[in-house]
Amino acid sequence: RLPDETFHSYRCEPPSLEVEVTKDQLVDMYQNMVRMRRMEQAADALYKQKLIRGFCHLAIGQEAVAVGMEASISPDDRVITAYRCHTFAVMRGGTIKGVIAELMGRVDGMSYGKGGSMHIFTPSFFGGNGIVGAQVPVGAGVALAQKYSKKKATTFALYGDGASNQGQVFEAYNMAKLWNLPCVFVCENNKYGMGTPAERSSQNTQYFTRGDQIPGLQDRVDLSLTHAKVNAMDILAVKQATAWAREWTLSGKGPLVLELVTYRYGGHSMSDPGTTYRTREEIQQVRSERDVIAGLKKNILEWNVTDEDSLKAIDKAAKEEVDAAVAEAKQSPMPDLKEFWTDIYYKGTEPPFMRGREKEEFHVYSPSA
Amino acid sequence: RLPDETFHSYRCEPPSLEVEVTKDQLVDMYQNMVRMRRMEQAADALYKQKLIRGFCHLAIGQEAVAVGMEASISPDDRVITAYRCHTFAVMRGGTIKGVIAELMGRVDGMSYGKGGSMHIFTPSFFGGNGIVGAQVPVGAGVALAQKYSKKKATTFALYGDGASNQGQVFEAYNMAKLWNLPCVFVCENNKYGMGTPAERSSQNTQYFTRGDQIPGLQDRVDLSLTHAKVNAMDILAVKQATAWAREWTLSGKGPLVLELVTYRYGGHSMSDPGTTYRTREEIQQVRSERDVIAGLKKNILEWNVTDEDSLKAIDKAAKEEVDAAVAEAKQSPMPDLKEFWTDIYYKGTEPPFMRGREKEEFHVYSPSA
Amino acid sequence: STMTVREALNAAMEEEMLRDETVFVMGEEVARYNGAYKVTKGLLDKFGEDRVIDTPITEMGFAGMAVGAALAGLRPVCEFMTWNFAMQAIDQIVNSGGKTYYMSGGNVPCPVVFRGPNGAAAGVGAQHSQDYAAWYGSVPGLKVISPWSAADCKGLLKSAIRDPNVVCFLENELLYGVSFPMTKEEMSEDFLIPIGKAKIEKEGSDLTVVAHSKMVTHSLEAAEILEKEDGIKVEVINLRSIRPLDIETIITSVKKTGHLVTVEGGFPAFGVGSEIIAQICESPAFDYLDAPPERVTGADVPTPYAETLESMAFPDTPLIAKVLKRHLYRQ
Amino acid sequence: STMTVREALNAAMEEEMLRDETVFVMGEEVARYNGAYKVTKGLLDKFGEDRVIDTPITEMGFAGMAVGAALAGLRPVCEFMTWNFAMQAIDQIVNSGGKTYYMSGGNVPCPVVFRGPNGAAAGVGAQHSQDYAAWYGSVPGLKVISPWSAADCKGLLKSAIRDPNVVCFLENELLYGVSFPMTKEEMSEDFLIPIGKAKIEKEGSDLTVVAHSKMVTHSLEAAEILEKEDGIKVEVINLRSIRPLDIETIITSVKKTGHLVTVEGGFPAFGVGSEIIAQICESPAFDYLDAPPERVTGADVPTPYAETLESMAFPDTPLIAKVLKRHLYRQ
Ligand SMILES: Cc1ncc(C[n+]2csc(CCOP(=O)(O)OP(=O)(O)O)c2C)c(N)n1
Ligand SMILES: Cc1ncc(C[n+]2csc(CCOP(=O)(O)OP(=O)(O)O)c2C)c(N)n1
Ligand SMILES: [Mg+2]
Ligand SMILES: [Mg+2]
Repeated sequence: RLPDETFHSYRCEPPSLEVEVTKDQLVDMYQNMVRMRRMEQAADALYKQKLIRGFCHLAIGQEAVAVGMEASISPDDRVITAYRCHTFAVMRGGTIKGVIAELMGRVDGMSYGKGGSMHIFTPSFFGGNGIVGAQVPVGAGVALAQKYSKKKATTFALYGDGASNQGQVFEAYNMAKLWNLPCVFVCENNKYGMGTPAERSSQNTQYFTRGDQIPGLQDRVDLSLTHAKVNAMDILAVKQATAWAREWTLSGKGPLVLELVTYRYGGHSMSDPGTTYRTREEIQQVRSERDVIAGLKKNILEWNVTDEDSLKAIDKAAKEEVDAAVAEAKQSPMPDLKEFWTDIYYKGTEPPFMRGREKEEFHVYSPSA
Repeated sequence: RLPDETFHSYRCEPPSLEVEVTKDQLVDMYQNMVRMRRMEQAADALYKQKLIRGFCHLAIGQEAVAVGMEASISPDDRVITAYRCHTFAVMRGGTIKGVIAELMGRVDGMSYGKGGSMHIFTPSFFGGNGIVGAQVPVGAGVALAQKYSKKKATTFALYGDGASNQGQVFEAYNMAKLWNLPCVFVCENNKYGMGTPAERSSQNTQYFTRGDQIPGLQDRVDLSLTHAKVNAMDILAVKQATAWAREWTLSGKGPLVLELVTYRYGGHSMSDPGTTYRTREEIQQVRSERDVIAGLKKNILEWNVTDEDSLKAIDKAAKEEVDAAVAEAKQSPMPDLKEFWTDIYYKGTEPPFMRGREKEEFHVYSPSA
Repeated sequence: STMTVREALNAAMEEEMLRDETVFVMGEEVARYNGAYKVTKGLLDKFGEDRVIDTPITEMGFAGMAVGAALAGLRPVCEFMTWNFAMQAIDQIVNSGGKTYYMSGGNVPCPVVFRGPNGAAAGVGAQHSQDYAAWYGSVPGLKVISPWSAADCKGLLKSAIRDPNVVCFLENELLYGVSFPMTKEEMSEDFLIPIGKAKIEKEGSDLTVVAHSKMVTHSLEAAEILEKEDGIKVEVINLRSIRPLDIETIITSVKKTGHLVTVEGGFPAFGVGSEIIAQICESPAFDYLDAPPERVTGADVPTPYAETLESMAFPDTPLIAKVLKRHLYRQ
Repeated sequence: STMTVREALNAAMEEEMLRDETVFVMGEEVARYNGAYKVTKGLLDKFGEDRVIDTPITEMGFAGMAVGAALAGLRPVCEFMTWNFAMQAIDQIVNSGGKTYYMSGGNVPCPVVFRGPNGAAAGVGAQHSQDYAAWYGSVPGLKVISPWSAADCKGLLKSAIRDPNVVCFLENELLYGVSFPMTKEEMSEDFLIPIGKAKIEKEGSDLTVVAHSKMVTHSLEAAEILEKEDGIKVEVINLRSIRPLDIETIITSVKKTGHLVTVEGGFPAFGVGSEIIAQICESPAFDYLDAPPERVTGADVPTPYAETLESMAFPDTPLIAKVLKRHLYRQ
């Protein structure tokens, strides 16, 4: 049973606080969160070794979102998010090696090294968009396709507290509601958009209420330091809210706004220390009192799901898995230079040739079937 | 005293229903509405005579908005709207001749014939924007300038029911509220955006409630045909709401959303017959039962402000004024071809020359001081 | 038989919607109103509300949704009332649409068509008259079509809808009502024009004119004038596609004629003509030039409203004829 | 003394804010965070929250507000975190900003500066690497600046802020940290560079290279190589301004050298080089050309992430040197 204050709802009845979950599922979620954290930590290290370049946005602290959602959705459902996309890419069918290799720009990367950190896709996950807010109407369009094709499935379109102010988010809300699309708009509220705290970017920080006629649900974690109550960022709440939202949209009731309150421990990206606009104490307090992994671990042990040793074994296995993935990814070569010219246009529909940097640098496509 | 149902409010107390208004003001408003209607009717006729070309959006039926607002604002206030801008241009310091001449592309036009129907400006009126929604953030920026300069003045940014869904409107709301700008967002709800009725474009047609944390006020005119109550589109309600909104923003309480329910009798523009998406009966009913001019006239006579003959004299004078303006506008020549090259850049800051359609067609600017 | 450009576009959409259930149309006023310019007339009646969707006036949002629907496997045809309004949506077209296939390493294609009138109409002022051919044409990952005749419109829109890439289809409002002859083959539902091939509308040996959209009409008229008045044989190339740009056809023609004049309705700077001239300079055709290539373009001026001024803003037949003559007499 | 580009930009803003109370800065993270790339560092402390304004991530909205504030008489300096994000705002820049002065018949000026990094940085992928010089450069009513050195940045940004038109100021992230020498005059608060004048960074008699932004660095390096290895004297022109385009300086140079190669980092098609070549073809300089002019550009490919591939996407010094040599040996 989830704590009483878990959900706050807007224009709808909140889901039940009774979560049905098997022991296996609990262990699974624990394992996946640990794997995801390890993966992101590995990326952090590789970045510092200059094996990853450019932008790199990590989700350390936010693991309950990707993992908890996955626990309640099916492969037919679709997910889309912004640049902070590694954990989703793995949960939606990718591999840790595929993500790490992508970050290092290697051919074994999920986008063959061409996309980089922000642009990773799977058949049920549409990335990976670097433009704040852009993925939200794109996600609503995926939901439109689901409805058009009469598929029993839902699209989850994620965006941040900062992105929530983008006009196109409201445009997507409006059309999704007008047309009753099976779209769950998921505001991943990690309290900051780059260096700007939510209150300075958003006239209304109750993000679940911003869909106007669209009902909303907040999976509330009170991070304010004045509150003593340790509610934790609870992955079970994410799982429950997701299941409820999926059911809601599948039953034809139209779109929802789901706000998942969370926290990122690191900087916005690798180039942001993340400590100029918030105190170290704030980060430390969340880490020590409300960490999603520690929270689930505590529950697992309290409920006697398994014992500490098994969890340690999981931790160790995750470390090994990630280490191995990193090692393999490092073996993977950078893309062959001929790949420079592929995938600009769909294979077989290219122009006769494409120009490089000067007139004698060009690529001729062999005529297609 | 306004009828009980006049105002509906959101997150605020509605203004008093007691309107203070002098006899002169009533007659003035009547006169201005009649002048504005005459002007728009003249434009209609000139368009049919092919003396006006391209887009031309008339506000016949909506006169209470520009005239009623003007009755409560000062020259220091700023107004901005979309392409349906003729009445505002006149009320904000322009002339009927200046508008008509602009529509005919003549040098006596308020934009010297270069802007056309959609682009007319005065020192206190920023147009006249042809891109749906664009004027709303621009208006919020004008309000920002007022606050920056510590001016005791307000900006009224108008937009339609169709435009209300534009993302940039929500972006402007958000910043206006965050920064407490003296901006009144005025949704001129004429029930249709081109051929689309409000319910088909907007998940929420209570436009005054769409500013989220921004309080709102609806000047409600129930146009639904099932309602027998003749509330009229009351210019006094517009006047009262505007005065209240101005006071609100000047007192530092931040932005407001004001919804003025109104109706256009003609098509969206001259190329739209305006009868394919609504019935002739609907138009006829508004015209006969809720016409803004007829409504004010009825009040003026009931309250013995003046007699029918004086009003007839006003009607006649308005007709004569507009006829004279049209005649004068017709005398005004088309712009001199050298004006083609002016006003691309601020005088004195032009490039050395600008190119026309081929290499021998260009204009050299004389070096400036 | 004949067809107007409007009818040809309408037929192309209807045929493709009949052929492929994943094709649908969305945009402002496309359904109940039958299109602001009636290009989608009758489609709602034929295909119903699920496949002909009226959108609110939210270009960024619905263009993004069209991209999303395409990523998810449908083939949206997204109408912009005019391409001027697509400036609000250009990030979705370029960044979410045009770049995803490459960024995904070829995992996620985006088969969407964006279409609507482009460039100047008549008397609509500066904000409603811009030509976006060069902007979209500059982006690898997009295909950009600027058709002229009814047959162009039918054959190319059908190809665009079947194309698995993001296609920007730039129509011209002033051509919508113009009738063109149509062959039996062109009338057929199997008629397709390959994207990326220019068409020689009039053969000639003395001078190559490359034009697109409405400027093909004026260029052909100017060519007639030169032929009648001076016996000069102008070859008129209808570019049809802005990206890919069929430089081969232009090179071959310039090698034959030794003269190149480009004609377009957009702003001159960084325009279609500039690119063609640059590519010709970089090609073997340069050595065949008997005079420096030059451009006829829209003026470098925001479009004025007044008719007298507006007429200075865009090329017309007499202006083109004048430039062509001057061009040759310089020899 | 020396200054980095970042410091020069910062100084320009500070000086203009001191000089004119109507100048203010707005954009994402410009105030408390001191700028995503620290270009606005210290301004909040010096000028306070009213004049250094952090905005939400709503480019269309805040660009529109900057336009509105400018129409109302202020002089906003609106930072885009990068110009890639300004695609969301391009309608406001072009239609509300760039066209209003003309449409109002000169009644309503719009003195606003939009600035931020443009073009490719390193390893940031396809959506974050586009160069918008040609797009904005095509629009009459805008002025478009693409500075190179610290002095360029200081003198031109100050001029841009004082200019009563809409100015798009295209910086380059990779140059922010680069130091340049500054003369005493350039350090002065009265130092202004007139908008629209190119600068000959290196005189030469054998070949004209026209470049802008970071490509000036590479072009100068390539010129050194040619001078050292082959005794070839390359004239390198730093374009500085994209609109107005200082074609006169280029014409004079080409008349002297007989050779023209343009160098830019943006996509090739409809780009800066294309326009320069077209204008040279239309100018008297054409007859002085001893070889066909040509372009060095970014590749016509969405920017790939992997370093190996990315290095094929943009010109560097060796590539430019190679092209320049080949260009001359063709003689
Ligand atoms: C349109 C646009 N503007 C600005 C940026 C730069 N930027 C990238 S992420 C970011 C902050 C987004 O914050 P939020 O939506 O809260 O997501 P979070 O990073 O916290 O997950 C900004 C400003 C961008 N990528 N796109
Ligand atoms: C961005 C944009 N999209 C589309 C159009 C075409 N258009 C002009 S007016 C209009 C309808 C606007 O309706 P509404 O906002 O209700 O204003 P009204 O005309 O009723 O005053 C449309 C679709 C435009 N000018 N700009
Ligand atoms: Mg955030
Ligand atoms: Mg309306």
